[in-house]
Amino acid sequence: MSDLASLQLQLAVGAPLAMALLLAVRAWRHVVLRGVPLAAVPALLLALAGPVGANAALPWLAEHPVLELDAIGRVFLGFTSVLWLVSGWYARGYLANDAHPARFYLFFLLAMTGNFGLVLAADVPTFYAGFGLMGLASAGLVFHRGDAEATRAGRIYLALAMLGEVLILTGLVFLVVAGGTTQIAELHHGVVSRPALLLLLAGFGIKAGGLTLHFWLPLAHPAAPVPASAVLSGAMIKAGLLGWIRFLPLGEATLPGCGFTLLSAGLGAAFLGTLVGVAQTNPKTVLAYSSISQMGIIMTGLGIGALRPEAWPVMQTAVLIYATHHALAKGALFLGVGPAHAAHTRRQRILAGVGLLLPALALAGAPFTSGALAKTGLKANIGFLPEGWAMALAILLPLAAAGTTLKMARFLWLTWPRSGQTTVATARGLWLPWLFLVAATLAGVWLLPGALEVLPQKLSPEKVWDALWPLLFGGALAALGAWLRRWFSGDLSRCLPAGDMGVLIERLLARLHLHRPVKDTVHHNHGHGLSPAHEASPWSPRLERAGEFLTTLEARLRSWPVTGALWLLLVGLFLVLLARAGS
Amino acid sequence: MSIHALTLLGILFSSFLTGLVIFFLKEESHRLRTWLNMLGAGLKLVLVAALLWGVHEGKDYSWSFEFLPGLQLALGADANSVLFVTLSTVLWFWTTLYAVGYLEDSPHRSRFFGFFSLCVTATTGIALSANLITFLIFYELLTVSTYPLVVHRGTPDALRGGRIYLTYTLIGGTVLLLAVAWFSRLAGPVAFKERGVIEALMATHRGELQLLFFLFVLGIGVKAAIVPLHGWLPKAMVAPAPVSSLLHAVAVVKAGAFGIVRIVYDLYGVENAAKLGLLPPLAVAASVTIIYGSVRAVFQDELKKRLAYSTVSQVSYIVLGTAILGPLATIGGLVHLVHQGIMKITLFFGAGNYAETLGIHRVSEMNGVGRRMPLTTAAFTVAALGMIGVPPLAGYVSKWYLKKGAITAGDEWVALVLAGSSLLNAAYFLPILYRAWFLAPPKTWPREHPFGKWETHWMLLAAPLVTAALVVWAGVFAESSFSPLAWVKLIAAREYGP
Amino acid sequence: MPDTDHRLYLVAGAALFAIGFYSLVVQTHLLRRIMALNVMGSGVFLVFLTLADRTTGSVADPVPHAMVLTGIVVAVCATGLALALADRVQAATNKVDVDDGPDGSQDATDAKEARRG
Amino acid sequence: MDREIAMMSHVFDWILVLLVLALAWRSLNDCDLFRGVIQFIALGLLLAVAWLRLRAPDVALAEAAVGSGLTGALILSALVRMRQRERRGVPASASSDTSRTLQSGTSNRSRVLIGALSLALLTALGWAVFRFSAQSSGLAVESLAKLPESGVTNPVTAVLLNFRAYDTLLEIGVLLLAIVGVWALRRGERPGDDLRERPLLMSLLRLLLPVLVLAAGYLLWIGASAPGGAFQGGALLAGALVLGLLAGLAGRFLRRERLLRTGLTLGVLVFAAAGLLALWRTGGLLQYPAGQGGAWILVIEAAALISIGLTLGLLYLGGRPEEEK
Amino acid sequence: MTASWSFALLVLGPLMAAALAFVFPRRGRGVALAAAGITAGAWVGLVREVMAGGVQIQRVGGWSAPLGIDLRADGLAVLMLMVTGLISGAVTLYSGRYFRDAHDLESAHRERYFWPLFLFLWAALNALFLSADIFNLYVTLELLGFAAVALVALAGNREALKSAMRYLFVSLAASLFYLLGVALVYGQCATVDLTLLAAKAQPGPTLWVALALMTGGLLAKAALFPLHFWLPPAHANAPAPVSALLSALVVKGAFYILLRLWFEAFHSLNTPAVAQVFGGLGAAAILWGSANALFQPRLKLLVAYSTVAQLGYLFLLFPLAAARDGGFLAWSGGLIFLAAHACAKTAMFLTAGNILHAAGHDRIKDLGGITHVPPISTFAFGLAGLSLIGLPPSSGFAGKWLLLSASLVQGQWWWVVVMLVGSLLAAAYVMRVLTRAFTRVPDATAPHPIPPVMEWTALAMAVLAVGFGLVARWPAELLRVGVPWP
Repeated sequence: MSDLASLQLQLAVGAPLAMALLLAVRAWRHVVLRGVPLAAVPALLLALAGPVGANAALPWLAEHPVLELDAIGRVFLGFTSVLWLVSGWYARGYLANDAHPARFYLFFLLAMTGNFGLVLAADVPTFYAGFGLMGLASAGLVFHRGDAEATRAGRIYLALAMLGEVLILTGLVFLVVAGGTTQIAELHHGVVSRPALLLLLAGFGIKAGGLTLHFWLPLAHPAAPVPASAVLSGAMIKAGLLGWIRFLPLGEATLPGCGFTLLSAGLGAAFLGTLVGVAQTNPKTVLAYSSISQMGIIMTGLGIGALRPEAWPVMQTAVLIYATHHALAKGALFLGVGPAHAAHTRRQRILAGVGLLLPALALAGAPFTSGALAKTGLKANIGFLPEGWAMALAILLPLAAAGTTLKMARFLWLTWPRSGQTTVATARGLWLPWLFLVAATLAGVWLLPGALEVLPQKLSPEKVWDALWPLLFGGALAALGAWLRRWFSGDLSRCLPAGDMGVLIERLLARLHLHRPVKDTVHHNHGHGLSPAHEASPWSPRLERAGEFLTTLEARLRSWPVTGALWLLLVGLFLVLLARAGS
Repeated sequence: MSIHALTLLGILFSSFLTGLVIFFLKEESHRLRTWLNMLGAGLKLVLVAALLWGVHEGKDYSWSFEFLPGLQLALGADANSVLFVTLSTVLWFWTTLYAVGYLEDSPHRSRFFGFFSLCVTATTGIALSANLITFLIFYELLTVSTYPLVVHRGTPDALRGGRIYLTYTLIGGTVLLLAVAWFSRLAGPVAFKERGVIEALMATHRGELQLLFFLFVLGIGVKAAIVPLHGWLPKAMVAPAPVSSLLHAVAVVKAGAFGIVRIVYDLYGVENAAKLGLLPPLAVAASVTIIYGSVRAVFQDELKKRLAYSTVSQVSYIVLGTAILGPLATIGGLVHLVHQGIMKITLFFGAGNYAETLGIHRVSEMNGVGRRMPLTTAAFTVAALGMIGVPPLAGYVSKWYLKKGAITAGDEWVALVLAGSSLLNAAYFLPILYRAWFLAPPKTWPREHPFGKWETHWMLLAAPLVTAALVVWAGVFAESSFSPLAWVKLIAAREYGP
Repeated sequence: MPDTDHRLYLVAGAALFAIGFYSLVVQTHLLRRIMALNVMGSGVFLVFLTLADRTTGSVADPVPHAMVLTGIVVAVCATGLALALADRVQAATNKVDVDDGPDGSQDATDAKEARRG
Repeated sequence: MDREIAMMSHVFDWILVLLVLALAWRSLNDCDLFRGVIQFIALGLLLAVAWLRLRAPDVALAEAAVGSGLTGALILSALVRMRQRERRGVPASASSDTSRTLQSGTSNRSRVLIGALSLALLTALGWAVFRFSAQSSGLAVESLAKLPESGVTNPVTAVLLNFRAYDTLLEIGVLLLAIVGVWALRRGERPGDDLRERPLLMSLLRLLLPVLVLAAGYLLWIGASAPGGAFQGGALLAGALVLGLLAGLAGRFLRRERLLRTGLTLGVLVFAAAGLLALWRTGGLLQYPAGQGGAWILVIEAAALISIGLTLGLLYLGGRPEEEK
Repeated sequence: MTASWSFALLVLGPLMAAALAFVFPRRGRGVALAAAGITAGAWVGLVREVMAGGVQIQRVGGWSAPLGIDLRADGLAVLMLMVTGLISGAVTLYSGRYFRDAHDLESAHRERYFWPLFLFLWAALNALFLSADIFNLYVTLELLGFAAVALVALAGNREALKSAMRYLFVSLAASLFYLLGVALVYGQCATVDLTLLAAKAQPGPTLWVALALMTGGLLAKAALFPLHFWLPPAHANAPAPVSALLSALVVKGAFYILLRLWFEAFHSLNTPAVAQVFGGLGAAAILWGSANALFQPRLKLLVAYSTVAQLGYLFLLFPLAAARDGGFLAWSGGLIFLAAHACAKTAMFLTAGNILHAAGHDRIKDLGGITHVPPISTFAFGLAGLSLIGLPPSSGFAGKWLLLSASLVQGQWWWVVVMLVGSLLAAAYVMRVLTRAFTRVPDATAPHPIPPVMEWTALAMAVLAVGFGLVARWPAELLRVGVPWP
């Protein structure tokens, strides 16, 4: 079992890497371009059929096993591989007439390798290697369009990604030192020191779009091409989540400080997302903000797990379900933007509309959808919280759901396929992968192991009402907003720009003129030609004067009277010394 | 004169003799000169390989010659020196190849390659020196042999750079001379020994030893470009690319770092140094350098100046490694000695290629250079990512061990410093990569040299690619039995005992 | 010879030496300086021969005599060489001293002008 | 009786010393250089008297002939040459006329300083000199004891050519070096007005020159036993040569350059050869074989005489005899 | 037996050669080469004797010390003879070609008179280093002085003649000071032999005055700081080989006599205070010489002032060598430094000669791009500079290292500071010239070709200046023979 399984593991990570390297060889390039989606297939097969507990060790790399598939890994691998497969497939069509497809696919495949690597990592170095690779490669994706907005977004994304990586590495080192081993499984025996906890929280918080560290997300995701933003929002954002799950000692120790930070940050992110998201005009930015709020909700789940270690096993399944649901739904929505813009015929428009509506509803947590399932999972465990928090959460979570519904309405309003759209892009290759993803969103969540037990409670009437009233309330708010829209035509997004805090930071840096806007001026250097050897006097003026003084003094020494006098003085000096010593 | 002594002398004289012969070659005899260069480098490589294998088998290599009553010129090959000599020999081979290609039609090449070989002789001398006085002798020889290289072009600013370089290094040399004289007065003629030679003196001469350590660090710090003393490094960037790569990756700066390693491990012994309370200030100095170097690098528009400041900070990683008690940090420091060498030399080869082929010297001119010279830029990218510490490249390995060592030794702030500096590394390397790959190239390059089939002269291309491969090999195969990391673990084991 | 006379001659020798040195330093004319050197020499020889004359026997100590003879010959050689050189100096510089101005300022101007030139 | 003689000699000494010091001061600080030179020559003669007074006849002879005679002649001829060049060269503007004012060029302030310091030097010397013991035989006893072995009876010649022969060898070397130096520096010109037109003087010279040569030979011979010797003989020979030059008789002789150079180097070569020969014979440098001291000394002295005479004579010429080819 | 032949040939060889060179002017070079051969042979014989049998004494004329003159050869004398031989040999080779170059009558005359004067100088030096009699030292000093003055005047230009005149006056006055001192010493101790004086000399006003006078005279001849004014113009304006001889050897002669007086004859009078004064004057010389060297417009003036500076190092020997522990360390260090300086200075002056020969001038400012001119000479100048600065592999370093350790052992740390500052200043003025080698002047005038023998002799001396450091152990052993104090 072991060598077949380890082969599968190696293939899952190796396939995209091998294809990325093949891209460099000009002869193989066109073959790879066509086969990009296949790169994710081994990972998907592994996720679906792979034996749990299989591990692969690369002897020349390190003695102990490097890759391993465990329960959590399987779930993450599942939705991640689906997303990468669909995006790859979608990208083939989307980038048909792009200027630099090879460069995009190179970064796409490298990011995929990194993602799978970190999910399957068994030891800290491999995890960090995957994390780093994914971070940098995804930056390439953000930069891909190359216009000013993409460059700005890319730079911020890169800066934050690097900061995150560095914090994580330092935190991991603390863990490894405390734990005495680099195997993730055995890491938690030692107690996690305060600085390590802080570092890991902040590091993964950046990736997962934690409250104050999220401002790169609304800039980066929209700037990237659609398939890239789908993967960014869907799969890569979850890496932060996976990091927390793997490295924070959830379920082993009560972490009051960490728990409360997660709870408050999560709730803050949820409401901030709604507030700013609604004001946006670009649909992808709206989706980005919705990701922030969704991740906020997941963070609350983690917070509960940190506060009540005994609640963690249950919470874990709820979090996993929620993560899968959000990944697939968000992916579907992002991919839907393309076909929605390009829908010509009425039939296409209806299909696009339905395609968008279903994931939106799921996301909003409409009953009988994966969203509802995920939300009930979360709500069911609120009981574990100390009473004050339980009460607050009971109210705030539905409100958050309402906020999400509001954002979904806004998104649908912006992307609803209107008649008479004349877009040049023929979304020929986009429909199929998108629809496949929509179907996966609807069906996928139910396949998860723990999901089915939750189903029976779902059907009771009060549960249905619980899921429904936030939806209605959100819809009412949306209608109110649309109505107000007619009087108040100002563009809200100017006063609430995308990337809110990021803009503030940029202005601050500009004032300190640390952050030089990208200058493209080309200075013509004077080359290393023969600049005339103008002989500036080698000495600075002060030294020159000292030279003058010395020469005159020397000349005076040269005169006979002075020399004669000095001579006799010298003889006298020696005489005196001899006499004094002798007597 | 056993075979072992002959190997040592062979290593030293293979470059020295070729250097002398080249000095007197006429300018036009290109072929002979190139042949001689390559022969010298090749011979040295073979001998070093033999040495490496010998030391691995535990054979003892030593040679000594008493040139003054009570003063010995002694060469020896312990684990530390083999590490440095292997690094410098391998990189020298490729730098020579590169230099031959780079200086294709410039004047004074006999003089250049003469001093070039002298410089490497001095470096190998430093590596192989077994006692303090020999170290000092080769240390000064290095200063003298690198000066003509720095001012090779003869332009006024080259001369100014040279003058500044000399002022720093000569003053440093004088301070070192004072320290060596004083130390040998205290401890008699001093041979480098595994755990230092000052146990006896610890009790009586505490104050004096501390002052001496300060003098040593001051003297050697000039070459190791520790912050207050680093002024010459960016100024020495006026030298031609092979020289700056030699200076930065292999010879001068490494000699400085190796000097500090020698002082801390083989003269004082790291436990004694800790007992004397010498390591924290050294660690602080190194950290200040790391941060300062990186911050300055971010704002340099000239590519070579940026690389120079990055060297200032990278070398202090090694010093930081030595300044933290514990085998892990030592491993981190020493392995970075090798990794920084191969990474930095690749960067400089790249910079040299850009300057030579496209005539660009500034980062702002590097738009779309990846498209015009994909292979060089690929090598440059690998090295840059390595410097940032992206796994699985070489830089990551050394930073990993440094951080682990720092944390085990209990000074967390060092880990934060390393984190901060990796960030800053990214801050000044990633924009370059971004420009190279993502921005469109300008219509015409400032001074383009078409080199036929390949993107640039084949020699100029081969060198960076090989060193880039080395970077990847040192990183990926770090854990394997035959890699710089493995050798460094051997050193750490010997230093810290069973 | 009562010793008072020796002291007289010894002091005279010392005086000659002092006068000679004084003139050598103060006088600038080449010939005066050459004569001053001869006078200093005579002073030394006077001291030498007076010390030789302190023998109790009938004959004075011959060793100093030989030394003084050698000294005289060396002195005359010195004078010959000095005069020839002085003549060449006057021919080359049209001046009869090598002092270049009252306090050797001449050389300072030379040096400065050389540096500027 | 001897008390009066002592008192008389005491007065004589005082007079002599005062005269010497006065002449010395005047010769060097006299405003007129010509008068200074004359006083310098007088000083030389008085010193010769002093050497006699101090029982040093050999030195007195040398001093009279070489110290004052030849040196005086040299300086006088140099003075004449300088005055001629001054008149020919820049008229009266820049260069200070040697004859006119005592323009010593050094400011008074420094003159006083140097004067004070010289006085201090004098007192120091006085202090040292006063400490000398009245009676001290120095090396007189040893030298007189070893005189018989030296091969000559005149102690000074014994010291010069046997006991401290090495000094004398080097000294003759100095002589040769001086003449080589002078020849390297200048081309000698014949003395100006040719005395040939003056019959009276020429007849005197024709009589005087052979006598001088004869006297030089006599002095050489007598040196072994009485005051005299190579240096004194040489000085006379030089005098003869100078007179010859003045009379223009030596023209032919000066043109035979190779002979002239051999004559000049004869002293050094013979002395050195004798030294090496002695070394070969007896194993000690300049150690004459037992008993033959006198003969060796005579040979060496003869060669030295010729060289010294020629050298001192040609020094008066002040340069190379004539333009080499 | 062979020792006495060595003594004889070492002195009489060059002396007779000088006479012959004067008699046969056109064959001067041949005679000089023969003399060099004879001297070298004699020296080898002497060294073997000295190493085997310790101090060799030769009673000239068979008379024992007080009456006769003794020639003595101990470690110090043999080392000085070696240095003289090496430098004179190099100058012989160099001058063979140096004077032949110009074809006008003037240089032919110069060449004819160079050889006798040079051989006289060599004979004087050999006699000086061998003599153990202070009056004989006077005669050798005079011989040395006259030869040096005549050689300086040989250059014939205005500056050379003026500096030669000034040099002659100082030299004669100094010799008379020395002679008066000898007279007083003879009056007091009735002997002029160094070894006997060591026994007889007791402190007293006469000997104090005598020693003060002799030291005053010798300091003027050795051109130590306050009395150095005559040296730079003389050494700078003389022909190149002559300046080399003057800087490397002539000034060292006076220093050698001072060592003999203060460490042998009158060591009982030597006190720490006096030694510190010597050291102080040396330090002043180092700083003053180097500072002035930095601002000299002409290369030869720069090298001459560097001599004034480096002499200062030698005088540091007095305070350091007198002490008991570390005394021999300083003694050997100082003398190895003397030898190193001699070789380095010769190389520098010969190179300056080459550059003057090639570029037609030696104004440092306009020496740009001299690489087109004599690459070998520039390299030689660089190597010599290395030894002058005292950078490690060179012999200058070996000397300085011993002096440094001695001053550290004895705790006189202020000499360390002086030495280090001196080295830095030396580096400054050497680099001032060397940077010219690297400036690239577009319109460098075509250089006048230099005869190879002149370049290779300069390079040989430079290599010796550096290489000598590696074999410095042997002279250190040699100096142990007959070291003045136990």
